[in-house]
Amino acid sequence: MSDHKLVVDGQNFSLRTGPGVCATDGRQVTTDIARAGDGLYSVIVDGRQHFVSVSPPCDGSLTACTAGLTFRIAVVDPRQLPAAAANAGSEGVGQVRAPMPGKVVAVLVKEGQSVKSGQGLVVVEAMKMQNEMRAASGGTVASVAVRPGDPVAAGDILASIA
Amino acid sequence: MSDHKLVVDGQNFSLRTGPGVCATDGRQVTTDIARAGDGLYSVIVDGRQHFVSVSPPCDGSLTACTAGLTFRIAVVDPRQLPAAAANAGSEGVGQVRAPMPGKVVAVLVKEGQSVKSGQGLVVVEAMKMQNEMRAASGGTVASVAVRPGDPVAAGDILASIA
Amino acid sequence: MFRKILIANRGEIAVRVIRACRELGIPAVAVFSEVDREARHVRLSDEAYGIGKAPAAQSYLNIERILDTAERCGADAVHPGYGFLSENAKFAEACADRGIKFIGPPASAVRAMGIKTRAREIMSAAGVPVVPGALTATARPSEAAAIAHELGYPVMLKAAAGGGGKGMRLVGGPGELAGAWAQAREEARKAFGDPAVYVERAIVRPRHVEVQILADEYGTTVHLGERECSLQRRHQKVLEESPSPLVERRPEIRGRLYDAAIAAARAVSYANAGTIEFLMDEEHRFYFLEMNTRLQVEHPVTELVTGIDMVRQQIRIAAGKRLEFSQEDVQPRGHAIECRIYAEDPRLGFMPSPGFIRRMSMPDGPGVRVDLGANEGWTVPIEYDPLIAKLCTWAGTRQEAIARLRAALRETSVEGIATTIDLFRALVEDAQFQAGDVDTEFLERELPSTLARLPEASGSARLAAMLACVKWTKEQAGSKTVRPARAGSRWGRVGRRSMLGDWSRDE
Amino acid sequence: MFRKILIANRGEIAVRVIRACRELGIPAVAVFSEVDREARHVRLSDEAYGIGKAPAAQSYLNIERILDTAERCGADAVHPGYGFLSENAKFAEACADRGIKFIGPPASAVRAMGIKTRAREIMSAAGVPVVPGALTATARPSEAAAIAHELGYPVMLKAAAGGGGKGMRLVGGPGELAGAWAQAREEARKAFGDPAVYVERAIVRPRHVEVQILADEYGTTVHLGERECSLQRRHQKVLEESPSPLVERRPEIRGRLYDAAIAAARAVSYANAGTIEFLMDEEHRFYFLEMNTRLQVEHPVTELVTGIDMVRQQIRIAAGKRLEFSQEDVQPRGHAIECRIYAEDPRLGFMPSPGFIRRMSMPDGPGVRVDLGANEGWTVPIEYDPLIAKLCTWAGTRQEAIARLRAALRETSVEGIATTIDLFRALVEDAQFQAGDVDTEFLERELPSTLARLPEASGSARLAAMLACVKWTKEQAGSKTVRPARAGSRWGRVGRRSMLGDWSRDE
Repeated sequence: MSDHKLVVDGQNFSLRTGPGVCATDGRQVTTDIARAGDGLYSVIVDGRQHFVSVSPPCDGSLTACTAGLTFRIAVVDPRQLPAAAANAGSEGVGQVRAPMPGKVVAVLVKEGQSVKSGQGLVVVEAMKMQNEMRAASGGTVASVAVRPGDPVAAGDILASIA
Repeated sequence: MSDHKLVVDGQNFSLRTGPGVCATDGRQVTTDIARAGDGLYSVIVDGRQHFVSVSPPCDGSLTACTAGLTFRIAVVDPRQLPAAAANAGSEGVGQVRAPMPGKVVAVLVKEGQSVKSGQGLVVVEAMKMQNEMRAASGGTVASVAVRPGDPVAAGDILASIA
Repeated sequence: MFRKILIANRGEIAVRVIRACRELGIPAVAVFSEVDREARHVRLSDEAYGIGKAPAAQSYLNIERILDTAERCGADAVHPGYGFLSENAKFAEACADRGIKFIGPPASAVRAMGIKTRAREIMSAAGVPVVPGALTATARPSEAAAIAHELGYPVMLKAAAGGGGKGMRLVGGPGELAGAWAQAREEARKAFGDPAVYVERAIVRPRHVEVQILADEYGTTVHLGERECSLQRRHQKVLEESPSPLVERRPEIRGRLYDAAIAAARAVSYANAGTIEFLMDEEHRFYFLEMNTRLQVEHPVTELVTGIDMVRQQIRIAAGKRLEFSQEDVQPRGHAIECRIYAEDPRLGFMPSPGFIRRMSMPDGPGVRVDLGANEGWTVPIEYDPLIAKLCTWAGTRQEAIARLRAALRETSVEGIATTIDLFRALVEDAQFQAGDVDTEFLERELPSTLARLPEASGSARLAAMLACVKWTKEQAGSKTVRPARAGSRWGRVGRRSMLGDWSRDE
Repeated sequence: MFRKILIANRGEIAVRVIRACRELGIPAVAVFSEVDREARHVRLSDEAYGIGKAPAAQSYLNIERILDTAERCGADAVHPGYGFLSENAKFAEACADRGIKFIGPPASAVRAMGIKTRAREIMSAAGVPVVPGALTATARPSEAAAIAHELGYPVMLKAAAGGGGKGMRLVGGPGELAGAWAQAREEARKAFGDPAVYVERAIVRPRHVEVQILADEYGTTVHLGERECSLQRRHQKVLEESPSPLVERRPEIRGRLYDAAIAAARAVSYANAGTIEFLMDEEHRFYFLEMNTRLQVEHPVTELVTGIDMVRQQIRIAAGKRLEFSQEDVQPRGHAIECRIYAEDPRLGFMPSPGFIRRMSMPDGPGVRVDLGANEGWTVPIEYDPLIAKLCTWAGTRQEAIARLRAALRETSVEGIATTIDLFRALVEDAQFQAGDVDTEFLERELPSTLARLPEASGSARLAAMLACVKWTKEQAGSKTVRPARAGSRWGRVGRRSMLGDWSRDE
């Protein structure tokens, strides 16, 4: 048997798995998992079949789709628990990231400039729409990571507020 | 520039390829090939784009599909030309192979038995249909490679006629 | 309405029924054999349960196992689809015994229509024209010879318990009769456990025209127009359309055809969906062939022209609802054609071609309906029937529906296994098909010349294909191993072979 | 008929036009920018040629390059689709100069309808009701204030050259006018190179109802019924249906609506396909909004209920053919709904979500029409509009069409990028949508509570998802590298952000 901690859509779950069985919430059920392609699994839980498609992680979470439902699932490696927790706490506080791939069309602030909560920092264009990325809280611009014309990928840091 | 011999649907072609160009039938055209996935290619010939899907070889030939058309193409490696030719000549003469995956339901002949052209040798069942594999020419059954109940894959030898 | 419906079938028809259930707000339960665990009907169901090993007798035909599963998951109705248990009166009765509703006609109607000689008697009594010949099976060859002599050759010998082309023999003259009679009996005995055979006049170059009916459990019976299914191989349909091009040209037939169909259904107190099949001879006389007491593979063409969802109606009727429309509300519009995409190689006499589907693309867009029963990356099993998808087109006229079909076929591809797609590509170019002028023997008679009508490749496309293959070969040389195709070679070298057995009865 | 047609567009609408060409037996030529080389419209075309770099100005808006390509490949007609050059009178004229037929209305009609104030004048003169307000632009804020005072607040400022929500400002009272007037002018100047702005009364909670018309080049004009498109975000449509649920409830409006549409088309000597858009106020009075002088994104719902292939008709009309049917032949049947599947995240204020499509599945079967503009394994470019597919359902009634849509959405998935699929899943559960009781502001007003209506997961499905993720993680630990998702994270952490600019005019 092996134990797993998972975070499913923000909720914590403990899961114990063994050959042909698993237990969660104190309830044990029979299971059978077959691989059906790259990231595709046929999972039988108590005789009932589920077809699940798993996508590679973004921000540490997997995306699992089954029967028109989408779950965000983080499988927490027990050996990395403290690190993961620390990371989760530190991330994103003062960093403004690109939510989608696009192109920087304007940088509205300079390093060292003080900004208010909600103030526009960088404008990113994608699919003919311009999106203003704003400060989540007031502070001082610690760094600006992009210049107008730069292409950005989803998750790239645009600026940091200290 | 490199030279290639190809057999397309039974017809021989010579093809000379170089960076951005190719020549066949004495006519040179500009080309550009981009990979668009596993076995998928965007091929631009004289400015015109073709989307081609290439499947792994069966019996030495690739299957290439484009715009609703299917080509069987063998790319002949010049170093292996004599061998390939010899192989092509020897293949299939007295061998009876399974044309599709299935299950052997009956073997109608024995080793050493003399058979006439068209005589039934082995019955293979697939998709609820029974198919009798017959001798292409008369002769003696040199060997029978299967027994009733055996599963067979496409291309497996069922029997040989000498 | 039902709490939950179990679908005792697989493939595209199971998917079709799942959709109808879901639209009615009823959870749909799929069942699957070991080789179907990743099948499309399983993926699209609300719940799915394994019911046994790959051979159908151990899974999809296992009545006990299926009904146990239905009870366990709380299903109060079962939809049988077509084939498998759909025309099995015992299954209908077993459902009733367990208090589970069988979504189909009463067992009595299934049984009456299952025995061909009995069906002929009932139809004859109801005034529905049957093919001239005996109403009962003949016990001796001399009796058969006497009937044949009276009818005039050619005659057809048919299994009394039969269907699906089994135990059937065409007899051209008196000299062939005794041998054919013995063969037909033996085939019928093997296939149905009953050697009984009867004699009919053989219809030369017949056309297959059928009428779809729907009847509720209160005696209201309506028809949904006719379909023509003359394009067949091995007595199995390959392409169907509605309306029939023949009936369109001879509209005076239509009323009589519909009246005969309604009379046939009433004669067996029919309820739910059913089809009365007719043969039409060269003088456009029609004769009762058989009644299919279930949903047909080709029901989509009727749905496309009438706008009526037949599976929804089946479920409503089984739930004891009255028909929600009258005959006058059935107003067909335009023309629809269905192509059955089989995993078979038309170039090798429709040899089965199960195996791994490496890549697949199906058309979409206006006037196109696809009922897909397979997936890319899935292996078509060797155990079941070879129908992997149905491609239908609809348009205002037959000519436009054919043009649309030609365009849709250009976008249709299945790589890894052989299919009938190329056959349809050739058919849409065939002048006789375009003229709507085909009989049930057309396809086997004209196949080689039809296939020769496949569109020619342009030099530019061929050159692009060659360049892609050179590129692919270079890439493979760079990597370590060359994996051959996984299964289903259409190019396997074979000696001459022929079809021996044949399809079991599922259309 | 034409020898060859070049389609000056991309995505699903280019695919749609390719199909119509092919059904008419006309070769269809696709063009593509550098990032679209592997796009679906390129794959499905008969011929395809590159026309430049990714930014539209260097490819899909490059008139010279497009017409050079048409000449080079022998195309004698161009179909502009929607967006890009479809409502560009200069393009229509450039086509004419080169002897290439522009498949659309006369340049004069495009021009007349392109200037909103001019269109209002023409409509007013033709007796078509327009929103009360000025017919001409106001040069000074004081003039605007006087008009607003006379109309009564709230009023709407609109760009004279405008469309697509740009240069538009809602003004609640006199104090806001001067500021809004300056902003609207600046936005109009930037977007259209023309700062002219005019004043209209603001319609409160308006519904968007539009009438599709078809006119041949000989003066015959017919309508194909109405569509309702009240579900919008940022003045852009998200879901459309035909017929309009409002008009269905108030059938006395219908005749006047159709008469107004026909009068509008005749007033500009319209030919080809066009749409007259109306706003409807809470008292069900309707007002001319604008005329779209091209094919609309939402034309499939009209095709589904009327059975008329609109792109086929467009091509026939442009080839100088007369309409092949009369007004009496247009007999709508049932109800159709279209969902626009955008690469946008409805949970993040419809933030764009271009990127790599890892996996995709679309529904098929009865009453479902998909117009797909993307492929699995393809990267949705950042340069163009975010429409990747249209999902339509048809059924006999609106209620059944919604049930079918719910079932179809269950089978619809796009993995790798965020899409509006979940929004539609929530919408079909929304009581107001089900009642057909929504206005153009509904979606932005009710989005959070609508999204909260997404169906809940069962414990069994969640457990299966967890087990699959544990399995996936183990498999990855076994292999060497873990590749992150390629692009298009919907989970990227962002500060608060808002939409700044907006869509350029393509619906």
